[in-house]
Amino acid sequence: MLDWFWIIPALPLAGFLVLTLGPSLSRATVSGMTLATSTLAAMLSASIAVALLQQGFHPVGYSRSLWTWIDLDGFTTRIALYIDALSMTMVLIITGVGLLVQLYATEYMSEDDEYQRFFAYMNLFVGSMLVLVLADNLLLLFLGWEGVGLCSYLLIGFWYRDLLNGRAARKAFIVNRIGDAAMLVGLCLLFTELGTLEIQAILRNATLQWTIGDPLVVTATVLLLGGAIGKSAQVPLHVWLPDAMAGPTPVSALIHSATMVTAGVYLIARTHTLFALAPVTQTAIVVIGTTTMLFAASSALVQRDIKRVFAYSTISQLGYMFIALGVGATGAAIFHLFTHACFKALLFLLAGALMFSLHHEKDLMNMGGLRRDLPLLFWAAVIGAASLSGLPFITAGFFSKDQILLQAWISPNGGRWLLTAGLIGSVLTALYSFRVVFLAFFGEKHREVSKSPGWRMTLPMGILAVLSLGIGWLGWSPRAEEPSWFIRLMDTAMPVHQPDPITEAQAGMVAVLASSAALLGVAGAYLMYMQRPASLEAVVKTEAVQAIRQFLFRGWAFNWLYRLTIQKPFRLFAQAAKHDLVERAYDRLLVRPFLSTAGSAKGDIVDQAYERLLMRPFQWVADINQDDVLDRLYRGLTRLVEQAAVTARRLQTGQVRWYATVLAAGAVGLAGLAVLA
Amino acid sequence: MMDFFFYVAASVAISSTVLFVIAPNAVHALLNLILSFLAIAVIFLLLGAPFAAALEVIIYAGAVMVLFVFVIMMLQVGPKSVEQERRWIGIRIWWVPVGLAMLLLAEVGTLIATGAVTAESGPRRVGPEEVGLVLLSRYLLAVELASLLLLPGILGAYYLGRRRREDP
Amino acid sequence: MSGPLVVHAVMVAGILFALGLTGLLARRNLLFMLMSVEVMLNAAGLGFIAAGARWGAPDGQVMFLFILTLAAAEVPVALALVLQVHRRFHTLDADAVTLMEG
Amino acid sequence: MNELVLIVLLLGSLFTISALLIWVERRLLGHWQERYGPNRVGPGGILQSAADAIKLLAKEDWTPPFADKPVFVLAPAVVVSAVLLSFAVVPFTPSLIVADLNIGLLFVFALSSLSAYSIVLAGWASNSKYALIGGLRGSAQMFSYEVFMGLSVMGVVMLAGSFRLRDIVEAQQDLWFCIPQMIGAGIFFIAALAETHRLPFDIPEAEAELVAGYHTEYSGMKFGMFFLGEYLGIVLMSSLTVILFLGGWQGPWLPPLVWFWLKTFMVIMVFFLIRATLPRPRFDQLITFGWTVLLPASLLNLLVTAIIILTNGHDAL
Repeated sequence: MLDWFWIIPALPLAGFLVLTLGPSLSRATVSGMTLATSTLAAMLSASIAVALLQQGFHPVGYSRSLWTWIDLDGFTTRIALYIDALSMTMVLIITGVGLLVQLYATEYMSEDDEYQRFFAYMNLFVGSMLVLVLADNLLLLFLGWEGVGLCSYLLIGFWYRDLLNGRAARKAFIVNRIGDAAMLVGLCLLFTELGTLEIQAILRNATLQWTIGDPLVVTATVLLLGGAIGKSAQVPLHVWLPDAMAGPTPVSALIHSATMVTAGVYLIARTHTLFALAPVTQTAIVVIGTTTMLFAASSALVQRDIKRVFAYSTISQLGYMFIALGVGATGAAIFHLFTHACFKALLFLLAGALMFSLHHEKDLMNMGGLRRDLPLLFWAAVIGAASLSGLPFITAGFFSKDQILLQAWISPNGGRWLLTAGLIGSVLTALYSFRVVFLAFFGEKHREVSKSPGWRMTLPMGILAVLSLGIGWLGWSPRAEEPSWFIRLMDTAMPVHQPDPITEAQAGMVAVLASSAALLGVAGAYLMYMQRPASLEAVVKTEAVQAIRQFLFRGWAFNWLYRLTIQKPFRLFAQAAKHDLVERAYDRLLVRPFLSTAGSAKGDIVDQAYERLLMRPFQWVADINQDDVLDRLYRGLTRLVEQAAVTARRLQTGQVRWYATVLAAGAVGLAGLAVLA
Repeated sequence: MMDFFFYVAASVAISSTVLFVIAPNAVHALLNLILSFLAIAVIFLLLGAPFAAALEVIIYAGAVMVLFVFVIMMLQVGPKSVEQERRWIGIRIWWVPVGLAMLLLAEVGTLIATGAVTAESGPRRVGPEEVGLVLLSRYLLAVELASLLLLPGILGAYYLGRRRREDP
Repeated sequence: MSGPLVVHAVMVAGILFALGLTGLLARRNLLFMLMSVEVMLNAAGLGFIAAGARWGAPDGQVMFLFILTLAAAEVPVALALVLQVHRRFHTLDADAVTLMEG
Repeated sequence: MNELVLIVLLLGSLFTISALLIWVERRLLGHWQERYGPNRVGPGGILQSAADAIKLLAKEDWTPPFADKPVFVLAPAVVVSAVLLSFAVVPFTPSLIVADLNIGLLFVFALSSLSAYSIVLAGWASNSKYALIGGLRGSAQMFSYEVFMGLSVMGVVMLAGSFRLRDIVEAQQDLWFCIPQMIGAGIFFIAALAETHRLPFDIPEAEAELVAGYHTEYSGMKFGMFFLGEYLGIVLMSSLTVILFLGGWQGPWLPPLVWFWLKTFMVIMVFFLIRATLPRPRFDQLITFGWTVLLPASLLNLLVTAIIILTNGHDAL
């Protein structure tokens, strides 16, 4: 049974090939085939998970080599898959959520002209993502990594006829490239230092070869982290995710919340041993995670587009996972990833269903009062929001977030301040998630419901809702000193982690704090969006609050910041090279002020007096010693400046022959140096 | 005998390249260039590289240059462009390039004169079999990269070359 | 006299390269510039072949093959660009094809 | 010295054969199209070609004043010399071969790629519209079909393990390559038609639309050279087909040279038959057919051949 796990990624990839290379098929065939392969993949992964559980997870996992990919002197890479508790969890999430979202999409996309293309991309995505998580070596992982990046690009820009969607897709692609370039350099570094790209061998060799805090391991982990923050949309490379909502909603549910964006978390968890060797990087992860979590949660508070709320929420929840990774609680991070995949997919599917029912309406302010018309969606929203904000005991989000907060507190890398930040984030999370519920389902009705979703859309939501409530108990342990079942399972895949001892009192305190933070947030949301007391309205209307609101709405103005720090200076340089900066500065600062004062004070007495008493004698003196040394010095100086300006301008003429000449001269000069030396 | 052919081929190559550099007529320049490539192919043959010689003729002289002819025929017909070319290649324009080239030649000459380039025996023949074996073993990665380069070459040429609707 | 043949081949390569460089820098017509690049590539190939012949190693010819591939990939793209330039600017003057005012 | 004699004999017989071929083709076309061919000069009109040659030689050798003179003169010379040079590596019998190069096949391709220039240059140098269009078409056509031609014979090269034409013939001792390399042979033949721009692929000179295409402005012996080049090209392509796919000189009882020419004439007859039967496609149809059908087919052929050779060893086929 275990030997067959390579079929899991092969199924969607085969589906992709048939859908792309095959003839154009009817909608029923396309959806039937996609659902068949996804169901098969999901069933296969479930049965393999059961088989693995029965055998007990081997500490080093099971690997299976399919064939040799590249075989060169000293560089051999196999297409090999590796499965352990960590990748099994990811596979279950991908195939499970993937199946539900594809079922949902068969109805959601049913009126789209390019049905087949959509499902071809979706299949390719699922296949690539499975390759990513099952890869035995970092090169294959990188292949999957780029594959999911490509699919993300293709699917964000799926409705490419709208220019904005194309732009959003390009933005996602380019921002991800920045991170990926860093990651690629990191892979090269790891290969040159450790001589292999196989993950398990890297982890083994690294502990043998490097001590804690070795600059090389710090560099390597920072580079890997670069890739991770690009894919997982962490500050400062998060700007692509809110715009990525331009894609169809099932895509947002599957790719931009449940699976692809968690690839960064997976990567760090997978190479956790390396990160354990680099405490500096771990601190950096904590800082990045905390910043991202708070920033995104606050931005989510004021968004009007329902999908953007959830996008920022995803960024924020990923921030939680990064915090957990940073404090070394990898198991907690993966557990939150697991629960988050369920409830965030549910919320996105809900958003899609709302848009489906309301003529593609995305603006929360135009919704309202839908509780009666769409009771199913209402309950789905309540469950999703409750799980997202971590309402105590009944929701999955509570257990996973509680774990993270606890670890953040007791870990040497964290502390009280981290716990506080996490709790603030918790309050904000509850606030924005119930804001959505209250705005969309209560209050006045703004729009009529045009159609309600069918069973293919509601069934996946129902299953996800049940999961959002149920799976939390996997991470619950009756006694605080002992890790829960899920964490123990994860520890088989990542045996290096030594959890810090936890006392019953600490655990209880965090549970109480987390529950009250969530409840506080819900209460706040009720107060602000249901009651709407007059005093609050008045406060909101003040300019300062509006400015903050605007600031948050723009996502802390990161786009503006990038324009300011990257685009603008570049343009300025270009401008400066065009119209000589020095000259203009002189013009502005000296010549113009002087001219204006001179113009206004022309011909008055003072002027005449000056002319008589100062200028004429001076002129007389000047006439006498015209062209003396000083004069020449000054003239030489002006000429020097002039020449420098002219030379500097020549460097950027846009004339290719000039560039070629400079290039050739440089090359000849270098060659000359080599010859002489 | 071999030396004699070598010097003939070398002088043909150099003189036809000179003619190419100074020719005002694009097609004449191109013909000179093809002649130069053929002469270089002969040099390859004399240096014991028959495979490279055949490829030089097939790919360079046969395919790459045909593309050039094609484009020249599409763009530059008539004596007007020749006139313009004459105006562009006045005496003044040559100083810097020739100076740089001379400097480069001086460097090569220095290298040869100081004995950095030596050969105690003549050229040794290397047949296509050996080239193939090395190409597909030691340079396999480079071959893959080259194939990766060719694909964007095709796509790029197709994308750039097609006539778009908004074009005049 | 058979020894220096390889050395002379290197000299020829050097001269051809210098000629190509001259053409590249001196000609204003984009087509001529591209053809000069081809001359330079060829000269480099000749250098490789000569070196390979001197050592009796196939690596020289392998490098020449890569140069060939490079040229085959570069020329169509470059020529397509030339066509586009001609469509947009109605000239092949390399000096005219600039939007900068430097 | 022996080789010199061989070269002279070869040149003489090639010119004679091409001249005869012109007569044969016209007679056959007449026969197939139910009309008389040339039947006035000599018995059955056999001396028609000689008469034509005298006529061409006696005509004024006129160069249009608007033409680019050196290129105009060069163009017809290129095609004839390229084709004639190619015959140097053709093995008529195991011993009757001018130069037994180990890159023989590549040599032929190199020269045939050069012969493309004659059309392009003729079209350009004539400095007239029809000639230019003919030249552009010709260059695109020959350039494209060169690719498929080269790819289609690589299967043969793989099976024989050599570029030397004599080795290729000898490798067909037991089985002609037209059986295992069926697809390759088909593509090669189509490409050969396009390379010699014979009907139905005579698009560069399509008389219905382009007057006479690239040689519109040519007359006298310069035109004669194009004409001769075309027929020499047919002979060359037919003998290559025979060498690569039909076992060359091999055959029972008869001497090798006879077998070689017998097979070659059979292939030439197919050339003529195709001319008599098929209509001319449009230019874009020709190019699209090449790049979308022939290219994938030849690549696939190559791939399958390589896989079979790799799995079964060299003697599998």
